[in-house]
Amino acid sequence: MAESMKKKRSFDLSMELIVGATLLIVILLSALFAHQLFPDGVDKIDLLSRLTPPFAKPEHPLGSDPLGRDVLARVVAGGRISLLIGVTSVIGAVTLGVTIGLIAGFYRGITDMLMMRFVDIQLALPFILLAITFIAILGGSLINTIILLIVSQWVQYARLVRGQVLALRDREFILAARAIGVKDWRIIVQHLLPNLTGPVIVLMTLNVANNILLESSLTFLGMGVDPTIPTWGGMLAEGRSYLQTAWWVSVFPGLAIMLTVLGLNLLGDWMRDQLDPTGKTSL
Amino acid sequence: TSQSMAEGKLSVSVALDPGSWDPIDTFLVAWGAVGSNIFDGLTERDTNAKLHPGLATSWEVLDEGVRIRFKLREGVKFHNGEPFNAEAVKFTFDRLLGEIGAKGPQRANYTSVESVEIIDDYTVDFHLTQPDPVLLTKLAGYGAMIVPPKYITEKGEDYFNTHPVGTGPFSFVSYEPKVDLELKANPDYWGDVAKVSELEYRFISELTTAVAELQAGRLDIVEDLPISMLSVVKDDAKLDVVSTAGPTVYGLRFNTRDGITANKDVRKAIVMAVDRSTIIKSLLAGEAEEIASFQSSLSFGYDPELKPLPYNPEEAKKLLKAAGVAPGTEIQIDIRAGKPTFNEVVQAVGAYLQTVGLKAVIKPYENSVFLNDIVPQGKTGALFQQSWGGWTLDYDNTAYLLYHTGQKWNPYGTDAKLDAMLEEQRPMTDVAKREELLKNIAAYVADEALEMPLYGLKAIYGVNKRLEGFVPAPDNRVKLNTVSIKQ
Amino acid sequence: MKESSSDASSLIRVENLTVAFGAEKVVEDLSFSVRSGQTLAIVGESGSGKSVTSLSILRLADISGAHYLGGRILFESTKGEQDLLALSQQEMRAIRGKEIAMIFQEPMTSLNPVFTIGDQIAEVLQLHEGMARKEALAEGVKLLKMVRLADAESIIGRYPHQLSGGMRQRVMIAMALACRPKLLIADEPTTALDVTIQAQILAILRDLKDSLDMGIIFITHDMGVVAEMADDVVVMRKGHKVEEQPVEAIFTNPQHLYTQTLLSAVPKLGAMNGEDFPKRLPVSVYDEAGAHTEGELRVQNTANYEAAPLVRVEDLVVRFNVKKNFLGRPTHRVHAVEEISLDIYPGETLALVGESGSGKSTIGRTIQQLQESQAGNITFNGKRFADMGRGEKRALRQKIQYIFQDPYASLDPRKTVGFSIAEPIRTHGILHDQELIEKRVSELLDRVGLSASHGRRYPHEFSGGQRQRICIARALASDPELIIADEALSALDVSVQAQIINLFMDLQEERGLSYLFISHDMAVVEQISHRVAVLYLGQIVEFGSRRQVFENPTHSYTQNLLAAVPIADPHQRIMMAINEADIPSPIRAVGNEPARLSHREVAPGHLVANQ
Amino acid sequence: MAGFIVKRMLQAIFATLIVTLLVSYAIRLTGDPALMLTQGAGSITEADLARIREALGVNRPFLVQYFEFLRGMVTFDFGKSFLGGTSVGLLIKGALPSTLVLAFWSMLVSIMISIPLGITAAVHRNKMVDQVIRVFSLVGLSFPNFWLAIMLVLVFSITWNLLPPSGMVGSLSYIMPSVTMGIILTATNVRLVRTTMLETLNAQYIMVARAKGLSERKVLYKHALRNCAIPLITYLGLQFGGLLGGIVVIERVFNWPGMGTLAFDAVGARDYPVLQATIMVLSLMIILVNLAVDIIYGLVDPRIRTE
Ligand SMILES: Nc1ncnc2c1ncn2[C@@H]1O[C@H](COP(=O)(O)OP(=O)(O)OP(=O)(O)O)[C@@H](O)[C@H]1O
Ligand SMILES: Nc1ncnc2c1ncn2[C@@H]1O[C@H](COP(=O)(O)OP(=O)(O)OP(=O)(O)O)[C@@H](O)[C@H]1O
Ligand SMILES: [Mg+2]
Ligand SMILES: [Mg+2]
Ligand code: NI
Repeated sequence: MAESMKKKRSFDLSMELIVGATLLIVILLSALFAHQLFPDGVDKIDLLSRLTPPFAKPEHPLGSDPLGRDVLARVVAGGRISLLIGVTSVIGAVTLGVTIGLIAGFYRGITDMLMMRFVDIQLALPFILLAITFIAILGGSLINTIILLIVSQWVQYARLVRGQVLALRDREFILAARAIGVKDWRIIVQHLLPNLTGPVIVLMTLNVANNILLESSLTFLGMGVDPTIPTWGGMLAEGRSYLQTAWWVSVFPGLAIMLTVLGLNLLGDWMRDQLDPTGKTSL
Repeated sequence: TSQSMAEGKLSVSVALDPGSWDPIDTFLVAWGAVGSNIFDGLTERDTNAKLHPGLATSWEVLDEGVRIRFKLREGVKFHNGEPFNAEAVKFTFDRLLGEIGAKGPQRANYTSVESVEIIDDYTVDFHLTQPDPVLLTKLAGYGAMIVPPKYITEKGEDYFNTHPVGTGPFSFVSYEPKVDLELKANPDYWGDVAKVSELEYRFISELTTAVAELQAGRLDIVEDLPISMLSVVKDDAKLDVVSTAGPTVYGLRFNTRDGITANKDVRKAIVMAVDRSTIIKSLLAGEAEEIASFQSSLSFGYDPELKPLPYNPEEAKKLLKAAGVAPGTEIQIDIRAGKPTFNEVVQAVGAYLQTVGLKAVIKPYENSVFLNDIVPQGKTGALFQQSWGGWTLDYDNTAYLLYHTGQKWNPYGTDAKLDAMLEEQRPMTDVAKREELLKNIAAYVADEALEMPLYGLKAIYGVNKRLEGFVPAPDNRVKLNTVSIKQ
Repeated sequence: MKESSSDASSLIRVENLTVAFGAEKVVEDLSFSVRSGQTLAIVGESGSGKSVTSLSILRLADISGAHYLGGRILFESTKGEQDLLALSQQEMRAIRGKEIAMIFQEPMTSLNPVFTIGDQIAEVLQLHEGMARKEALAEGVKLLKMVRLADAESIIGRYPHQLSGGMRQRVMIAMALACRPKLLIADEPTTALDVTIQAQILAILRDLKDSLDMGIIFITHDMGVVAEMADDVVVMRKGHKVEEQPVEAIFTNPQHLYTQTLLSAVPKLGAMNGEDFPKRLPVSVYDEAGAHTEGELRVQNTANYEAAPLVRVEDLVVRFNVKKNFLGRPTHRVHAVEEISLDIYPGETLALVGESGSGKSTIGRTIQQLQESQAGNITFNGKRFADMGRGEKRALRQKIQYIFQDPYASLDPRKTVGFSIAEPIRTHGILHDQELIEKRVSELLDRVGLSASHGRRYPHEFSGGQRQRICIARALASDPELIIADEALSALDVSVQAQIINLFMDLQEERGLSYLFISHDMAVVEQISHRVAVLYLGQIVEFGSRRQVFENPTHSYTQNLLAAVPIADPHQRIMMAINEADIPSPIRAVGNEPARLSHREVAPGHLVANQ
Repeated sequence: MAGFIVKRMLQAIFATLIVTLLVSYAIRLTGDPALMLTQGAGSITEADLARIREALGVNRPFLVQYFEFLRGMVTFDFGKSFLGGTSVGLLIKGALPSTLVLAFWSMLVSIMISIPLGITAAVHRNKMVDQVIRVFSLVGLSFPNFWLAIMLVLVFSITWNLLPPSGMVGSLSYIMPSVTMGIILTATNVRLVRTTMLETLNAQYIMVARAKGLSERKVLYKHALRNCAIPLITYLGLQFGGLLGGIVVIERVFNWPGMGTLAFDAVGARDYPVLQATIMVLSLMIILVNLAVDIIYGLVDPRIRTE
């Protein structure tokens, strides 16, 4: 019975977990092994068969883009950079934002004041300016793109979390923990954090999608990656002026993002449910 | 800004709001499109880009090219009723070259003018500091548009910015910054009086939006139609695509100073590796012409005999091998971000380079950073984007700025021979001899392979079929007084 | 008296009800009935399914995940007899609040924290009586006055967290009575009330029952209250009804062995007359093996008055701002604690009794450093709080443990109760080895009468009494020197209560533990405390040894208090009259300070406030 | 409360000063407006540039320029755009209302849709309705905003010719931009409402509310919603701030003359006066929104002390 209290309970094997995890694993694996899946290369340009509609030619099952590249291959390979940017930037922003939000909300007073004014300032800075300055000073690269996204998004988490902490910090079970003498950081990590995950998870999954899309606007500002390297955001942006004539150029990468976000959301919901025992019985 | 098309009202999209309608404040093409219908210059270019009289009826070049005498058109009035005369011309140029002009960018183009002298009410002499072969063309340019002296003096500069008055076919009605500018026909116009009563310019920065407005029948003309949207307009029964050869040329310049591209053979190989005609046919839907030098066929100094380096990947490979370039060598191409068509072209170029064993890496930069820092400071990769408006339609204005040592757009090259040629043609008043020399320069540059000339883009317009008499202008400065609306 | 079997004229008939959570049946084959004007008391073991049964009647149990495996609940509604189990939630809505109202067990978590008291009471009236808001609020004030809340006009505008436990409970009662329901389900409605107010409330309920011909299902652990109120009694254990009898018969002639053990465990006021010290009593336990008695009788002479006091509270003042003007300056304050001084000696149990809202919890919370004080000193082991560093203050939190009045609210809903119990052990590094910690946790669970497997469950999966025991286990986990027990036994059935009392006493004996015991149950106080402080409106009105206070109550409030204690004998009903007098209020305008009471010593150590 | 607001106002002004200082400084690091102005010019000499810089006043020390800007602000003189010399005040007067109106309608659309949907999903957790709502909200999340915008234009303006595809002309033109933005915001808000609702639905006071016989609507929209309002309000505040800054892409697709485009174009053209003033106005507003959110915290949840 040692395990009885250590692991709250064995995780439920719900539909959400199965579908979500499967989706993400498939997307991830195919992105990683895109070059094995498409031995001809994912960026082979063929100007003579540009804008082939989907299902028309066997070599381009999902059609081809304005440069005659295979949409399917690019969508599959596009996950690499997109997921890298989308996921790492969100993880970074969440870590930073949640920490600061927790601290500001828990300690209130001057800490809160300083941090929240900082947040105000950061929120008021327009993203493009931040981006352009960032490039001007640090130069454009993948790492810098990720850092930029983290820098520009942590504030959202900080405010969100702080708001909830304000509501939770005077609740009786937090008082109870204090009465026991639990150290502040443990109260924060063990009691506050699990009680405010829901909205954070929602915002996280939103921002993963958001950042995948943002990557393409960063290209516009000179911060993105080489346009020949496929990314979902880049493909969507490329397809923008072809929406009326060649919908497939942007719809398939859009679908890829959707499936990813679906997977992440399902996992997020599942995680939320794991963390929230109320409304369920563990019998 | 009414929603329905009032009878006789033309709506035209303009990509952005120049903010001021004063001719000396800007270089934006957007201004040209609008300003050409409000203002006139002494000279004028027609839709074939040929120069002919505007507010000046004739001129002669005197004193070895340092004095030009203009005969002015009589009986012309500004929209406010103020007469046009020699005084207005002098006022215009005194203003441009004086304190007011000093604050704006246009003056730089007219520094060869030393002073304007009134001979009589309808005759003026331009005194030049040195002969300027392009000056007559430049007099058709924005900065030289003739402005009303009394109006400006009375109302002040700021008022003039937002309430322009000229001698052109349309006169000012109202202006809402970032939204639209409304004009009405000028019944007293000295040329063909406009056939529509109202003209509205709407500022629409997003071309897909402009096309949607065109499709919805709320715009009559959209300029600079993107290639990617050509078929949308073509497929619409109500709309037409109209295009004409334009002065704008696109290419990739080489870093001739460092790296593998310091080697002329390598540069040639790179040029030969790219099948430019296929790019034009497929990616540009044929709406472009192949070029051999950095000028369009409209340009003075254009040599139809000069042929671009042929597409020959085998030869290219050989040259590269001979130059000791290892297969898989990386080659960076710097471009301006946010130009979708060129972006596609460059990716295609990259793919062609791949076939000869070079690995192209494309690096986009924000516009301003690219133009202010990367190119002038010589921080580019082996290749970098060069697009050139060429609005003076004179190769000098391109070649001197692109190839002469120390010029802003020439961060790498120092070629004494080329410098000498460029300097030599400048003061030449003998048109034929100068043209010959310009052709030689073009040939020399092509032989040195200082750049990979890609294409000259046509000026492409999307037009509602209900318009009659629309003639596309190569330089966006469409004069709309000839256009009427079919009932 | 009246026959208890289900007859056709009954208001509600529960027939063969079986309710389950998941696979576990928590109520099985339960039948009983209530007529109009009848009070049926349900008593029984904590966790025996009493609350679940009430929630099933309102059809709220299924919303929180229960399944009805069988049975019918026939209710004589205005529309005729209906099987509540067969109604839709939509149809139930017309019945809830209007025809059947319920007073929930845990008042803290039952009030919506973000709405004012007024809003929450007015809501029912607006809904069922079609009153306008203003009218409803005015009626709300009347209801609050009826349940003996001081300053009803001001309470209408306050929020639940600004009220004491007993005040909240009375708000809940007022809310349930608002529409004069035909059937009232009262789930331990008076646990947080002092006996004088309790007597008042019981009188009001009786009065309403008679005038409205209301049926009452009264769930309680207090056998005195049962004797006072009930016509009939159902005794439950482990989801089953073990016995049903008229109230006299239950007390005089209990049939089932469980009922007998239950009754024998009831503490009786006055049972300790003539004793100087508290006593540990043997407790009769009923389990699968039958009834037997456990433990020995022992005099609890553990208090060490020779030593320096463990805790010394001097002139403590705590006030809350309740009204502010536009500039944020307070205009009215609650004088929760006014210059209170008391000592707690090692090995001593000091009981704090007094009116609901008189500042008992506030004193406890201040000692536990959960509440700032406006003036006064608290000293622990000779050192003043004010002189302690952060580390010392934190260490103090191992030595002093607090059992909150509302156990549900004080447990983290996202943590298993095992985690919560283990937390003090981990926090203070008492044990490091995971195995050992778990062993200790199951030991603790066992000592409070729960099983080790309960450790894996979450707080919402327990009954009220079970949650309270979890909080007790948590308080014991860190080997404290002082436990502040705020109504720690109120939700427990008498048998479990007796066991926990013995546990407390054993620990005191073994380790010299001190208790600050806040309670309304005078009989329990009499049994376990060494000294007693009686509080009234934030001040001490009487203070002395257990014997002094109980055998020679001098202050009139103390006398009232003792007189109001219900006796577990249906033949000795007190039948208090409804008190219509004004209720004194602790709220005062700024500047209008209450008069300080002066004390006289009527016997050595026996202080009584001058009146 | 009054003291708190005054204190926060002062902090807001201070923060705004810092924002504008940062912005003014940053923009000067990234490019020269003289070069941008003369971009189309062929022969530009250093002397020409110096002349223009002087005319624009950007050759002076940074702090001098900054203080001059501040002085202008105090007297409500926002300066003139580098691009054509249009009065910046006029530009902002044109753009701010369009942005505010769009932001307002978008928020309204989103709130009207997302709260009922989110609550429905939470109540029917893991049932069919819930799954459908969740998947639909994902569609809104994962397609870029311009995609939806263009699609709406294609359908409603080009195919059906019901609504003007762009511009701010008449009430009809408000529909598509606000709906587009509204839908995009809704995607997240639905999910946020759903999660936060799930956390409160099992609270005891919800059961009590039901026991009172309240209608399910009252239980959910009054008792439950208010208890999960904190994260919602925080996020709505963030969204509103974001909308004030303008969703440049949407503004461009609908040719909506708003603050976002103004700021974006100003950055592109290195038009310092426009950018500084725009940011000043925006940051003040965003900070005020945050202040409002903090005040609302105290109002919706009495346990949060605003001070
Ligand atoms: N939501 C739930 N999930 C699982 N089990 C539950 C739930 N609610 C109650 N139980 C279990 O049902 C049983 C009966 O609980 P109930 O609340 O009816 O007890 P009770 O008789 O009211 O006890 P107490 O006097 O302690 O309040 C208990 O064992 C409890 O653990
Ligand atoms: N946070 C608060 N804000 C305002 N008033 C408060 C607050 N907390 C407690 N009070 C008031 O202080 C007084 C004392 O409350 P306390 O909880 O100490 O009473 P108590 O003696 O424990 O009563 P009970 O037996 O009912 O629990 C009450 O009048 C209560 O309304
Ligand atoms: Mg119960
Ligand atoms: Mg209390
Ligand atoms: Ni074990």
